[in-house]
Amino acid sequence: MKTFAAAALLCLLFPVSVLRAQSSPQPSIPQPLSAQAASPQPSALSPSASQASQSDLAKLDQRVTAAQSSADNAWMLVSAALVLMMTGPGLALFYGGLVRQKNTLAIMMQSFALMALITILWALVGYSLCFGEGTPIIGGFSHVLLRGVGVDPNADYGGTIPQLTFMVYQLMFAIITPALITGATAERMKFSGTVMFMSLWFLFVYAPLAHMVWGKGGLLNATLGGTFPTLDFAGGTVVHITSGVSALVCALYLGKRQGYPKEPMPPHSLVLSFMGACMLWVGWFGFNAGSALASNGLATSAFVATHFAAAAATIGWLVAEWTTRGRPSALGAISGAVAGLVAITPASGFVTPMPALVIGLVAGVGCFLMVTWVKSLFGYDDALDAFGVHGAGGTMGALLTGVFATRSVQAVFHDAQGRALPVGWIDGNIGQIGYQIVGIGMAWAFALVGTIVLLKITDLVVGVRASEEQEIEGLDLTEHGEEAYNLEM
Amino acid sequence: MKTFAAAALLCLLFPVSVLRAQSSPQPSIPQPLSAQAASPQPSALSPSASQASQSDLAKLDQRVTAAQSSADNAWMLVSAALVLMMTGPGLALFYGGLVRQKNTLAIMMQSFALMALITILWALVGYSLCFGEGTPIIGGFSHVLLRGVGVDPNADYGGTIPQLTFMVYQLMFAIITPALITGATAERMKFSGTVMFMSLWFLFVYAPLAHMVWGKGGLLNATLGGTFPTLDFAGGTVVHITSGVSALVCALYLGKRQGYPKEPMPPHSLVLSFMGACMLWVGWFGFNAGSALASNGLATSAFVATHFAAAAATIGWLVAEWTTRGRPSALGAISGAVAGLVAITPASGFVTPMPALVIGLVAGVGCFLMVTWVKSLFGYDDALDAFGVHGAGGTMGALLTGVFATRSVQAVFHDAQGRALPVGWIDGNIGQIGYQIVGIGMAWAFALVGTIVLLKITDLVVGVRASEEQEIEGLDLTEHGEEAYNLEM
Amino acid sequence: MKTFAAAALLCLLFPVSVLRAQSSPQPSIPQPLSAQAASPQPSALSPSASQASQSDLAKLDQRVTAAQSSADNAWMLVSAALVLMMTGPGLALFYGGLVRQKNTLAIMMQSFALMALITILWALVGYSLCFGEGTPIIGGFSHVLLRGVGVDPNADYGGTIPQLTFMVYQLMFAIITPALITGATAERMKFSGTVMFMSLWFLFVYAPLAHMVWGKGGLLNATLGGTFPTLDFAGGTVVHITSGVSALVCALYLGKRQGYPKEPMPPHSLVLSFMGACMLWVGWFGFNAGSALASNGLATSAFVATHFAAAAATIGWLVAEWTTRGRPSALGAISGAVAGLVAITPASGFVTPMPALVIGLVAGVGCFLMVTWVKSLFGYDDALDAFGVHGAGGTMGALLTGVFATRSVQAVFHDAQGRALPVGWIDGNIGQIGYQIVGIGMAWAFALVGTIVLLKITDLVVGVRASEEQEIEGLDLTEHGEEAYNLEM
Amino acid sequence: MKLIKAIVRPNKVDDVKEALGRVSLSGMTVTEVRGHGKQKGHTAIYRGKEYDVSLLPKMEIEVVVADNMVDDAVAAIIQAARTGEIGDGRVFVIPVEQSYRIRTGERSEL
Amino acid sequence: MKLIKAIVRPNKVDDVKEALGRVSLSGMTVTEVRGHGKQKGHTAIYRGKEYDVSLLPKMEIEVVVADNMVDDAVAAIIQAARTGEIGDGRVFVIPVEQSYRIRTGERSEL
Amino acid sequence: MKLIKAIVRPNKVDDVKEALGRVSLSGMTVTEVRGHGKQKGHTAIYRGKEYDVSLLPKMEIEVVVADNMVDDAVAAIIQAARTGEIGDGRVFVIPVEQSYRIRTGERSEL
Ligand SMILES: Nc1ncnc2c1ncn2[C@@H]1O[C@H](COP(=O)(O)OP(=O)(O)O)[C@@H](O)[C@H]1O
Ligand SMILES: Nc1ncnc2c1ncn2[C@@H]1O[C@H](COP(=O)(O)OP(=O)(O)O)[C@@H](O)[C@H]1O
Ligand SMILES: Nc1ncnc2c1ncn2[C@@H]1O[C@H](COP(=O)(O)OP(=O)(O)O)[C@@H](O)[C@H]1O
Repeated sequence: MKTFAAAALLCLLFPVSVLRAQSSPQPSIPQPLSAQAASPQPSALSPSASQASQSDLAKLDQRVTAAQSSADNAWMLVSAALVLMMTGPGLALFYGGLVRQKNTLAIMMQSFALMALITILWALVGYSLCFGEGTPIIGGFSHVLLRGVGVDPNADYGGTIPQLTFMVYQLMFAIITPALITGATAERMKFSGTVMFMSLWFLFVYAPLAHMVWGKGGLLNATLGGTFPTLDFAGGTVVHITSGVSALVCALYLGKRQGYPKEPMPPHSLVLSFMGACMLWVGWFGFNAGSALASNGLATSAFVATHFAAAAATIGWLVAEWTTRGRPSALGAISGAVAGLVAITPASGFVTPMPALVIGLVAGVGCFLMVTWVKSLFGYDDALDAFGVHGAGGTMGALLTGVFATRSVQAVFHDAQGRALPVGWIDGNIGQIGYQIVGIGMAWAFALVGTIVLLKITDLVVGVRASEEQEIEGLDLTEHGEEAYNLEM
Repeated sequence: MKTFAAAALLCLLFPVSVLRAQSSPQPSIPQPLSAQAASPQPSALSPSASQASQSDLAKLDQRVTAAQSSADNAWMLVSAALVLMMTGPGLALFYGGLVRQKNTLAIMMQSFALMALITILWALVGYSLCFGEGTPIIGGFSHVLLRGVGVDPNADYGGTIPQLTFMVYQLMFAIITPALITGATAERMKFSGTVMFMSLWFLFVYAPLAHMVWGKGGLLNATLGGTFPTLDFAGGTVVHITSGVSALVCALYLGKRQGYPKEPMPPHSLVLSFMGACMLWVGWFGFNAGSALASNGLATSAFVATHFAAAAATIGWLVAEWTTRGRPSALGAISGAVAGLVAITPASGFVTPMPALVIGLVAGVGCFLMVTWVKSLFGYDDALDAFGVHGAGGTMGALLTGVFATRSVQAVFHDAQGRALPVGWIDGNIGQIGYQIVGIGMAWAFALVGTIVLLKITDLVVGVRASEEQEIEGLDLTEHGEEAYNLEM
Repeated sequence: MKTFAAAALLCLLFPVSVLRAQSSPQPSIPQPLSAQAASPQPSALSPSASQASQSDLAKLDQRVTAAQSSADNAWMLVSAALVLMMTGPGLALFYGGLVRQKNTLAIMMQSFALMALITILWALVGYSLCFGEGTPIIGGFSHVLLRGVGVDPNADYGGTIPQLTFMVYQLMFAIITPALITGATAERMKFSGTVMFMSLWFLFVYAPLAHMVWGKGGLLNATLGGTFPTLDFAGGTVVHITSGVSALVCALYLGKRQGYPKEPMPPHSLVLSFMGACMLWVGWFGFNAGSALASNGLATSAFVATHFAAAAATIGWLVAEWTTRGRPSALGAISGAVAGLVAITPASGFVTPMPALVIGLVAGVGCFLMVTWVKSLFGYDDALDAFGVHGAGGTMGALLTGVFATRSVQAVFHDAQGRALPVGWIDGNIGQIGYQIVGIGMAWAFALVGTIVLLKITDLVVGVRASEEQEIEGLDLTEHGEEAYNLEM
Repeated sequence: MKLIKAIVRPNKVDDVKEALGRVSLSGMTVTEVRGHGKQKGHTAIYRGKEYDVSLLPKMEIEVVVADNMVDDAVAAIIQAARTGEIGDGRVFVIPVEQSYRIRTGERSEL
Repeated sequence: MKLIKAIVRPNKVDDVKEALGRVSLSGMTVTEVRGHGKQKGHTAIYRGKEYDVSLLPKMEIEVVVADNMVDDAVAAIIQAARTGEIGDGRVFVIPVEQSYRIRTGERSEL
Repeated sequence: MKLIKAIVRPNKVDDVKEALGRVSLSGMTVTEVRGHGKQKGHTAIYRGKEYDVSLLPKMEIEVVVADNMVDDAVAAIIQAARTGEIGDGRVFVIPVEQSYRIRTGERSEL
């Protein structure tokens, strides 16, 4: 707790020192932002001439650029909001409903605290580590304190939208990723331990992975000069494999909850989980279709693939459940949907609608097997199945992206003459599967090693596991001094 | 259940057969989608010439088209997401809160399963049946498996947005329509029966109606060459009358719930219903304003009409309740809002703000009477008032559309010289009322006959009504093996 | 109740009288709205000429204007929907969870009723009073019944979007402002009293303040010719100070709840409050970034500032709580977030990201002190801390706007040569602090005096405080004849 | 004086209340409980993990009556709560030594 | 030994707990119940359908005490729970034959 | 016949149910309660206002058994519910004078 307080103090102090840098007009915002489009602009035309002059055209051209930017910016701001909604309330409710009543606020609080914490870290150094210029493994410090991040577009990252938009959109991804891990540590990890571990994990696992896959010159980047071009449209490896695999490590490190698996630990409110799942589905349109970074046909295509995969995975899980257990359940339906959404994430900007259905079906059935069969086989206590859904689903999706990606949706590779080359196996490029495996392997390795090391450090400094008594009384009361419901009055 | 398993198997198998068709670049997506706007585009200007050339202008023109498309696409993607949100979590919560606790997950599950099921059917044949070329009654098979549905716009359906966007937007309507019916069958219909009935209903009632009203050459289409030009901007007849009337038939066919009306069956959580109603209200902006298929003034106008009608209907219901029952209730407020939203749906793109208030008021008071007075007069058990709100409200709205539609909002009809002709009664075209009645009659007829036949078939094949014991124990446990809340631990 | 019934009757009657005015094509909507962009438009080019003519360019220019408008309109419609979502379900849930179970529906119902009620008042006279031409204190009646409010932009208020869009967007602000006050009157104010008081308050406190700050020629307007240029981007004074200060007055006037502060009155469901807070956070992007009235860089900048302040305030409150109380709570986290969102509201369109963090931190710690320390010092019963968060946070934010506003974000002031002048203190204009104080003072004064007078009137006419018995039994049952949960069946 | 403790199906509470009213007994206290007996329970499955839901929802009705009212009260309850199916519940009669009305503070004979 | 069963208003639980503490009784078990008696109920209306809400929220406090403590305990409860309005509730005293403390497993005299 | 009223920790209900089953007792009624005793409570703080959460969640198990089963039942409960930590709960034995099975309407000896 001391450590946290110190970190917090730092937060309280830092801005004073950076205000000066910020207070004078930033070089990256040479024009007042409002100049762009807020008021009706004079026509570009010189009314007298009957022949259009080049300068008239130039003015018009600028206005077109502004209109295109406004259109894309509208979609990206909405997408950013949708992705934030995925964490809070989406994921918080989804997880909150799955735990026992006495730990409801504790798990929801973790998602919420990460919304705040990662935002601060992102502003300080996170964005720079992910998208600043750097090595193939990690970005540099060029954008520390968001230096140079203004309303001008950055051609590498969404050339039609303000870089600030890109920055805040990517932040939302950085928030949800660690929040996913809390599904594995639920009901027994200390809040102080969670805060410290997640901060470290964000800096040392998420940031490198994000840079490698999406950063210019990143080792695994497919379009901006990586050595091993891995396809990951919206975060199958960066978000889901890293969080899912780390979740598994956390579950193993922390050990089982008191009484697991003997005692029944049914979800305290599937209604909450249901709401959360619906919001995840809706929010995921921002996550995947937003990853087009523009409001174009690619965004639509990703939107459709996302929806189709979620639907097919729901059906897949339900049929598997109905067949093997005799009854299809609401928890099965929502779990299936999330599995499908996870699996389509890396593929969403590369595949046509029908393959999206296939990816969804595979993920639905596959994650059902992971959660019901593999988990009980190995006996680890991944409380809310963060690994079973995100780790497994993310891995399936990353592989299937290599199978189904096609240049008809996005021409990722070109030959010397600029002609589109085949992208995935079905498109004629079987070698892509190899790159996908490299990407998957890298994500697994980083997550495994990073999580063990950082958990150990956290354990030594503030401790990770709540006391037995806390676990029995519930973390809501003992860690946060609250109860989720006080219905008796 | 066997039937369902077979259908599911089909789902599992079909994609294999269609992958080949999808794997090669689709003719409808000749350009990679991403080419459209993702990266900053070079200026259209040849820098040397001082006179603007025609080819410069042509390039600029293309960019303007792209910007317009991006703008409209941004709004339409958001609208699609909003309409999905109406079903899940919106409607699921609204209905989920109104049932007794023991049936909460069962009813929510039905909405969720329809999100998945209808999506699959839509991809396979549904879109084609609704919007493929065909007869005046039903579309054909030209778009089966979404053949020919790519990022190029279809001039008939949203000429500025990718056809894929239109496809997925319309899908969301197809999802919510059968979901509305579950309000009448709540607490006593088997899940297998629901799945089978809704699949059939979607194919044989919804698809023809959607084609007739919105499809090119559809019998009732007002702008694309129908014989009886019925005005239905966002689905008063297609969505609300069909679902509401079918709901009534279902309620009558299934019979009353055990103990109805003697036993008290109060809503188990009006908090859930409240949340759901709010999400319906917000989502309805996507439903109605999105039906402009563009981000233009018409969208705004529909947005305003929608909001105003919801507000007025809330007031209408509350005043009626306050006057006749002595107290205004939260359930009354949210029921009123939904009634207003239903009634304005067909009118939203044709009326100015003040008439929208009138339509809302009428619907608020009218549906209050339906639900409190007419229902208890006839004694049918429309459990959650799907008919009382959607059937009745939809019918009122469709009629009032004929009264208040005006060319100042949308010039639907033109004379030979292209001058706008009057649209509704108040605009000078009393005859429109007649067409509205034709449309209403057609929707009622289709819904009545179709539902009886399909229910009968479903009943013979898998059965529709849950057993007495299931009903007493609750469908959550007996049909899905779950409980909504497990608070005691 | 009689009074309300009369008012309601009025609502029922008025539209008949205004239909005629509306039924003929409005002068403000000379073109059918749909003409703007719904269908693919013919290219602007005359294909034969090789030189681009001025008229070609003019056509293109119009299309660019349309595209820009569509882009901005897309964002503004979404923003309007988001701001409505802030009230319902956002605020309703936030407040609904904080009260005791027996008053849950009553408080949620107040938010919902205001969604309906204010909409009607807005259509009748409210919009006109706020944004119609008038005196420096209040607008006139030029837009009564929305006369002249059509799809054409109003150059003063969002020059690129239909005035109808601006109208409905602003309406959403008018809805949430009185709804905020209900946090102070919770659990003891009569519904009829609430309805009457809020109607009056909207007309006599909100409307003048909105006009003074945002209306053309308003006394405090910074960009459209006010005498005392107060900076308030999205409503720190207009929304939060007015509602927060009025809330304090209401709390004092009504007196304490029965048993306060001796009896424990813990929040009945922090899960609901948590959901509500998340929706407030997400919705606030529409509130603040939407206040750019366009989808430009300024919108992005406000979006980022909003998110950053919420995050920093969450951390601020949590650290304060952790330090002084030993445990950080979920209620603390969400309260902090709301405090940060409140404080950044006036500043969001004027400050860069780092100062936004500072404003958030200050508000988080400041409001924590208000709510835990100042409140118990003075002993008033501001049930849900409407004053402690909105009044105090709004005041801090308005002041800090004067400190951190910078022309690099928005060039509000210009010299004769059109060069941007410094805006806030840090930018070199210490005098702005003075104007901010004037604005704050005016808002406090209006709210204080207005609320006392209107409360007194309401008290005399229908009464404001529920009876002792009602309070004990709960307002849900006694005022609305309902219970929030009926779980036992 | 006796305390009659009846465990009945949740949907029978209203009927029992009415039946007691008919024998002029209006005071009663009702509690949500879960019961286990001969009635078979259900199996719930959450992500493959099975749980026995063998404690089924019941309502417990407590009525304190004068000794001479016991038989009438028991008969009324049984008649109103019976469906004839397994799971109908039990009635227990327990001795009560004293009874007070809080409002008046006096020892009452009901 | 006696079981004292007190049905009180929900907002009186804390007061009763304190009052019992003052006579050195700290063990107790509390249950949410709904009660019906002289106090008039309410009518709830959901979409026009009326429901009688005549079972009002109460709390049942159970305290097992040694015989010689019964009078003190009852007096303490009555004093703390009384408002004088209809609906204050009842106190019943029921004989207890044996009492065990689970932790130690031994039969206790409290 | 006796009513055995056992107040146990919430997570011990299943164990107690099993233990009673082993001595051939299957009928029982379970209620969610909150208990106060030696076990120390918690403090909850909502926006700076402190609340004593000294009533901790417990489960009350009621079993009516024939006189000769009382000792076995009590022993089974105690063994199954004991953790040895403060807060394990109590078992009370209360006399029952009559017992009826609603389904058959007849007075039963269990
Ligand atoms: N021995 C008992 N002690 C306490 N409660 C009992 C006992 N036996 C039955 N019950 C209660 O009675 C309910 C009905 O009992 P059950 O055996 O299922 O049906 P029936 O009484 O119709 O045979 C149970 O759910 C339980 O609550
Ligand atoms: N005969 C009874 N048996 C069990 N509980 C009773 C009985 N009479 C009253 N109660 C309980 O006492 C509560 C208060 O009783 P009521 O008659 O309303 O008020 P008062 O006791 O002040 O006259 C009731 O709600 C009920 O829970
Ligand atoms: N005198 C009593 N009357 C009724 N219930 C009691 C009494 N004493 C204890 N209890 C119940 O037993 C529970 C456990 O008691 P406690 O003193 O905390 O632990 P232990 O019995 O292990 O010493 C309490 O929470 C309460 O529900």
